[in-house]
Amino acid sequence: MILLELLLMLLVAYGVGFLYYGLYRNITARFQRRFGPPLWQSFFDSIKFFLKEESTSHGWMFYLGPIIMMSGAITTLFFIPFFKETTNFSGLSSYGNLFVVLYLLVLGPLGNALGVGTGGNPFGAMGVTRGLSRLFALELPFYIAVIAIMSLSGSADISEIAAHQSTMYALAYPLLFIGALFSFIGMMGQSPFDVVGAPVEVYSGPASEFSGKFLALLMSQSAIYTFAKLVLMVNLFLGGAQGFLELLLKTFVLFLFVISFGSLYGRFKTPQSIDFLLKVPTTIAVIGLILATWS
Amino acid sequence: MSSVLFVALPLLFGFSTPILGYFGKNAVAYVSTLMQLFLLYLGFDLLLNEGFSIELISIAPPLGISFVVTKVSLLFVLLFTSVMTLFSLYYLSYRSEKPYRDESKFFILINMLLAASIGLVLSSDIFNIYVFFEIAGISAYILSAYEKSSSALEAGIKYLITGAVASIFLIFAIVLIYIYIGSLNLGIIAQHFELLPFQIKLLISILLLIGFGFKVEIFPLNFWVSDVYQGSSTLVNALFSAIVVKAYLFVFFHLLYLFLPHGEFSLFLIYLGAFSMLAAEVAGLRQSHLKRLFAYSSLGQVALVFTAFALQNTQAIQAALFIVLAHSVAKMGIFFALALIEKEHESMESETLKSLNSPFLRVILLISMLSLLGIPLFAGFVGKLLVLKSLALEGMLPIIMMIILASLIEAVYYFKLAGYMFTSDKRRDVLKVTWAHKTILAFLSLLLLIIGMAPFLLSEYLFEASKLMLGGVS
Amino acid sequence: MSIKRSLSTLTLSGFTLSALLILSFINILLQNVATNIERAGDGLLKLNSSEGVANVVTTVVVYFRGFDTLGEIAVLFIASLGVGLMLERNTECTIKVQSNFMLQSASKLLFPIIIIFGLYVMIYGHLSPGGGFQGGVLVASAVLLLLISNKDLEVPHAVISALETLAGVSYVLIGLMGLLLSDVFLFNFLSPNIADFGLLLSGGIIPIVYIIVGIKVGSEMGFIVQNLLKRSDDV
Amino acid sequence: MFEFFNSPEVINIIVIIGSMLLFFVGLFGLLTQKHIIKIFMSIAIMETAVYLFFIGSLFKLDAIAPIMKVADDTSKFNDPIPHAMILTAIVIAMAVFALGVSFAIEYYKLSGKTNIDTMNEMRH
Amino acid sequence: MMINLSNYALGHIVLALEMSHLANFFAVLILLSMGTLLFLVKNYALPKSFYALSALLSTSLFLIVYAADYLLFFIGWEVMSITTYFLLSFSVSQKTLHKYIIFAMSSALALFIAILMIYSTQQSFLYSDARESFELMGEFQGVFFLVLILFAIFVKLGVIGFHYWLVDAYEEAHDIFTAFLSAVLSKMGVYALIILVVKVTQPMLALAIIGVMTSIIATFKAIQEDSVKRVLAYSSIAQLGYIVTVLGVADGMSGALYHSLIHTAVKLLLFINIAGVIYMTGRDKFSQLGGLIYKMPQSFVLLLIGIIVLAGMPPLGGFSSKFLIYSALLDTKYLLLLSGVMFSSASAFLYIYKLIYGVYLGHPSHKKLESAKEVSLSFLLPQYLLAFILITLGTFPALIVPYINEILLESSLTTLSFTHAGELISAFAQFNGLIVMSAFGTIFVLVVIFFVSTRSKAKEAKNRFDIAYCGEEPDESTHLHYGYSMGKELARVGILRAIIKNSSSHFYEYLGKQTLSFAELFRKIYSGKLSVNFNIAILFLLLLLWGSLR
Repeated sequence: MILLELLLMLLVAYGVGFLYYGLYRNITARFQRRFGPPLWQSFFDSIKFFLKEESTSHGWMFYLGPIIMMSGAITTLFFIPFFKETTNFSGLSSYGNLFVVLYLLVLGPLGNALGVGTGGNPFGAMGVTRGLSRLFALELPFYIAVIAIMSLSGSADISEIAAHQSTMYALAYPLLFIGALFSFIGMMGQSPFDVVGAPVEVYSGPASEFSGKFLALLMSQSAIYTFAKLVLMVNLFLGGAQGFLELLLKTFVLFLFVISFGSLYGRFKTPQSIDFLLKVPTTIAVIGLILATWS
Repeated sequence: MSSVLFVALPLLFGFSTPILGYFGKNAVAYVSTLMQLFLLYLGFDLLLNEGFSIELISIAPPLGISFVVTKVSLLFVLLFTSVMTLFSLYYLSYRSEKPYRDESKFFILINMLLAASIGLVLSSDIFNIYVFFEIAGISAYILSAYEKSSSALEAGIKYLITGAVASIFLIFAIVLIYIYIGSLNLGIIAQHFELLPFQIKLLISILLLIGFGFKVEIFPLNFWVSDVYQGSSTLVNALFSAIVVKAYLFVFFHLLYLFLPHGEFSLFLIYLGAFSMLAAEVAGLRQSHLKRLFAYSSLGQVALVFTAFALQNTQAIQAALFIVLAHSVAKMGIFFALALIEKEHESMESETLKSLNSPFLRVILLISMLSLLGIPLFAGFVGKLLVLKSLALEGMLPIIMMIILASLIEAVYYFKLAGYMFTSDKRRDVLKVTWAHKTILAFLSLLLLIIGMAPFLLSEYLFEASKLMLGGVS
Repeated sequence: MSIKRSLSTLTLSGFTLSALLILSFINILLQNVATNIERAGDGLLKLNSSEGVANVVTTVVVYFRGFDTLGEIAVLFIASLGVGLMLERNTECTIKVQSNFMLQSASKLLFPIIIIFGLYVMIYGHLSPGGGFQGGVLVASAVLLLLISNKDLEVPHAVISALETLAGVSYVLIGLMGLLLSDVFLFNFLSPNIADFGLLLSGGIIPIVYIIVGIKVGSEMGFIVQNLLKRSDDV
Repeated sequence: MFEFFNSPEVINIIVIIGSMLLFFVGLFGLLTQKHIIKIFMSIAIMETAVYLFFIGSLFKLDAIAPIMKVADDTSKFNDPIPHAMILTAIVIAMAVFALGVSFAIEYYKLSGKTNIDTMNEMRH
Repeated sequence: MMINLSNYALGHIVLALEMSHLANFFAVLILLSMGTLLFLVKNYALPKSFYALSALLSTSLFLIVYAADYLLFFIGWEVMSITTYFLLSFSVSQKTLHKYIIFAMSSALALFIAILMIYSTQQSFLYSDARESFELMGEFQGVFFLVLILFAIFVKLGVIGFHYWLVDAYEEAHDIFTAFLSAVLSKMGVYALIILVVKVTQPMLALAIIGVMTSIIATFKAIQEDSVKRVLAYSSIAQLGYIVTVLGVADGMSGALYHSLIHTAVKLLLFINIAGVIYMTGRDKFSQLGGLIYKMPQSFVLLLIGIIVLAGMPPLGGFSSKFLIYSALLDTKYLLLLSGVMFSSASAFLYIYKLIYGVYLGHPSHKKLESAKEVSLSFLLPQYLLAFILITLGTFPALIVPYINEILLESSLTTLSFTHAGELISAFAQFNGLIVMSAFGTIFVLVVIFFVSTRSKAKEAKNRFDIAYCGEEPDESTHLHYGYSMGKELARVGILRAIIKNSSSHFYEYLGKQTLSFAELFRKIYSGKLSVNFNIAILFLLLLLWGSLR
């Protein structure tokens, strides 16, 4: 039974993730006054890549990079419950907690970084460096906000946090939410914090040595991670969801906000983004934390 | 057996050296050593048989002079005799390679030094103490200038001038004592000292402090010490720090406990001691000449003993006695080893240690230095611990901190030396150490370890000794 | 070597310090005048008639406080040893003594007189003012006179050495004899007879020891004087 | 005319002030002089001052030198101990002085220096 | 079990040994380190004295651990410091050695003062009287006592500001001894902190703040380093910072103990691994290493396990201890501190990745590295053992909870609840290590199966130059060892520059210089002129006279 549920969760995440990706491409295209690709283009791309052969390999660790990333994405997904106040579609979340999820979110990228490193492409190393340099600054406001709400809810369990929100935390503690949102934009790989991927300048960034199935895996995990992160965010700040409709609505609103934000702003250089993240969102989050827990 | 022999025999030896000289070159050396061994036997004999006796000289005290043998004075007598015996044994092997010129005079001098130090400890007559003060002083001046180089002579002159000035203050104090109390016997003086007019009491105390202060190397009267150590020959330095200072220290505090049993000056002296230690160690920080460096370390250690004695309670005195023993043994080890190094390398700069190629000497130096530092497992630790413990019981935190700070500075320069010895790889040829030297040095180091690990072997005796010393039997 | 004779800081501070110190000494001493109390000396005076000789100072020096004297002899001995050690191979001389005829004649005349006077002071030290020290120094001064008047003269080292050895050893031996005979170091084992008080042969070991002291002092002083005066051979 | 000198108080004051003035001379010399021999002389002067002070302080106007016959009354004699002590002390001081002079001579020969402040063979 | 040594008392000193659970816990850490490091010994030609000193060091460590009174503890502490000095002297430069000993002696002597302060209130050195003695102290004395103790411990731990000696010593020490330094000697600081501070006083917020600052600053310092051992040294400091933090809050002991165990194991693993690399290649800088993955695959995997633990990622043991630390902080509502800890933890990824990337991944920096081979079993075996421990603790995180509970009970602290070995339950939350491990493991295997089954013939790269490189064709002469100094650009960020560029070394150098010039002054006084000296003496006499007459 649980296995079935997990499979369903995976399928939902996979589908919705690619749907959102398609939407993202379309919406950005509209922002830029052009027409984007068909909605499911990315999905078909990934299927196509799965069927292609990979051009070059650099040994077993090179294989393992994307595989670990994929596994990380799926594991993360399983530890995030979709709905509050029900055990349906809660996956394995009762065996873990928010800390586990926070770390699992990083596990995938780390595995990827290993694969990239093995590939020996200097541009890959460049991308990884950017990603890791930015990582801690990116996470900090998010961590502060998450810690605050954990403390407010008196639990580290995600579904309990979701259930604990009589008014959603985003409204009750807007500063925390704003702080976390900056991080979230970065975590979603959106401008202005998207220097890691930097698709134009650095030749697909970390992924430059991956092709064929590797690229397919990367795309799939990206879709799953996107959805997982959105669900997590909804659970933590937007009061969770009670049905698929509410979940899709809330995640889509969040997603829409993130991509519109991303389309509006230019990209920061790595030191700039670190500087910005450590100054503005962190300060906001710290103030939010102090206000929220001052009693 | 009589304790007067401790003084009479060395004097007899000294006076009769010309006769001994007829029996060949080595006769003086061997007779001297034999005599010291006999004195050692005598000391143990006294220790085992009575442990307490009053020896009359000419007529009975309080009118005449007498020697008082107690456990504590016997402790010092034994210490001096053993140090001197070891010194002679060491020198017997050393002299075959680099003897002092005019050796028989050297033997006279060290024996006179021994007699005077013992006399200082045993005598119960203050003018007699002055006489021994002078004998010890004058032998030390000559020993210090013995090598007749210009630096040795400079050391000798500085030593002599300071010694002479010290003796003026001492004789002034004695004169005042006789004028105002009318006796020279320590016991009688002690009885009447309380009753003196305040100003006179103060004047006498301060004159005694200044007079002995030069000799017990207390700040700010100790500026001559470093020059003397550096100028004198290395072996002789062992005697200076193991015997001479210790004798003066004992006498000074013996007098202090007798005259001022209620510790009127105690606090001041404690601060003085602690500050002396700090000043000495700070001055030692920038030294590169080994003998001078260890002179400062001697100053520091002596000041620590001074502080402990100044606390004027049995625990602290016991601690002081521990340090006295540990310091004497350690300094002997250090100067004996340095003498060998100096003979080989002909330099006493601390960089010399970098090229020292003798694991044995390195270990000996190391053990001695660690003991001086008060590292656990070595004898120095017991003393330092007990001192600090007594200070802690008195609640004297600032003093503890001064002493600890001084120890830290001491550690810095000792470990600089250790670093020189143990990290460099530019070595000379192996420095050969004869088995006799090895035995003596190993014995000294072993002694440090034994006292350090099993202080309870000595603690009881030392505790009784300190009780006697504080009680002021005379 | 020229020492600047200006009013330096050191002079000022030295003057101030010593003046202040002396003033405070004087202040204290004047405020606390010593009273007439019973002192150890009075006890010794009482004891003297049964154990001592006519000259009480001699009794004190040689007998009551004989141990101090032994120590003092030792100091003298060590000092002369030290002077000898320092100056023994003294070949270049800094003081050139040119003795003239007057000095030479006078010294020949005076030498026996001084010697005899010295010996007298030494031998009668226990009856009249004087004693071993004074006599010894007188003898040494006679030697000094001889030495400065005649540059070629040198008192043989062996003689001095023999004398001082003899004196020193016998002093300690007398002390040890007392220890042996009556368990007291330097005991007057030739128990003085009160009837002899004031005679030349009285006081047991006291005159003997004082003569020994005299010999010792004389020879040590002579040795020191000779060493300090020793001239180079080529003058 | 000078009868007032015969009172012990006056004598005492004279002894104290006089000997201390002598002490002052010696001390001043010790603190300010540089020549080795002058230093020795200063020390000798200080010692002499102390001896004078001692003898003078215990000097009794009406007493005589302690040379006695068998049954003399002991109270009429001066205290013999100061004499004996000073006798010993003088000889000791003389010995030290002689030794010091010999050191100084030898040092002068080796280094040509007589100024104690320039004695700095060992500045480390 | 308590062994009283008061028979051998000297004066009123009572000495005692005690086998408490806490002591046993740290003894196990010592034994673990010694046991694993012994495997390595035969690879190096070590002088005999090295073994003798190591034996002495171990003895002193056990003395520290099993002492039940401050005096024996102090003896152990000082013997440890001195023995360490001589063990360092085999390979360390004189400057570093001197730095070490100054700090070590300052630490030991500060401890000595503190011990004497404790003694002076109740005349007892025993631990059992310590709390009471501390309460009897005056306020000023109490604060002073704590400052001294903390100084002593911080020096040993290398808390930022007191780490001046540590990094150089770690870098230059013999590879085996570096491992021992990091794995055990720093734990003695933790033990001292527990025994001397935590058990004596109330939880101290200041301690927690210092811990957080330490971990953050040390992490950024580590990121800037090029030498592998220096990175690990700073990493040690940062990890100990977590322990200090958690010991500063109530109920933090469990996390501290757990993390001590994990840190000991992981640092042993990492240092042994790096020792193997250095042994094989003779190089210890990221800029000189790289591309060793297929030359030393087993080492690579072991290091991978090590860094995952170091990063504190699930499903390995590192997460279990981090989880306890986070929970303790969350439970006591030190939220900003927790943010700091997590921030430092996240920043650590940068150097953690560099550890594996700079050594094993990318391209070799030099031709010589191409001939490197896998290290011998003596290096691998202990690593496998440690990796096994770490994986086990990740899968069954509550395996050691019963033992930790014993220790907590002994100190009368609240214990952790325990259901089964797979589930670690803290005061705030719980997680099931078994499930996390099996979920990740299963998914991983499934993805691999899926990937392998759909895999068509993949073309293996001809050689390592077969990469996309801006249209150029790289060859031997092309510099491809990229990114080994990643994180350097952080210095451009204004806020971080303050952390990275400032150093306590300036302060200590200034202090040293000032001390030396002060010493110079005294040296001059002591070789002053005789007449000046007499002036001083007479002045002293005068002051004394007037001072007492007044």
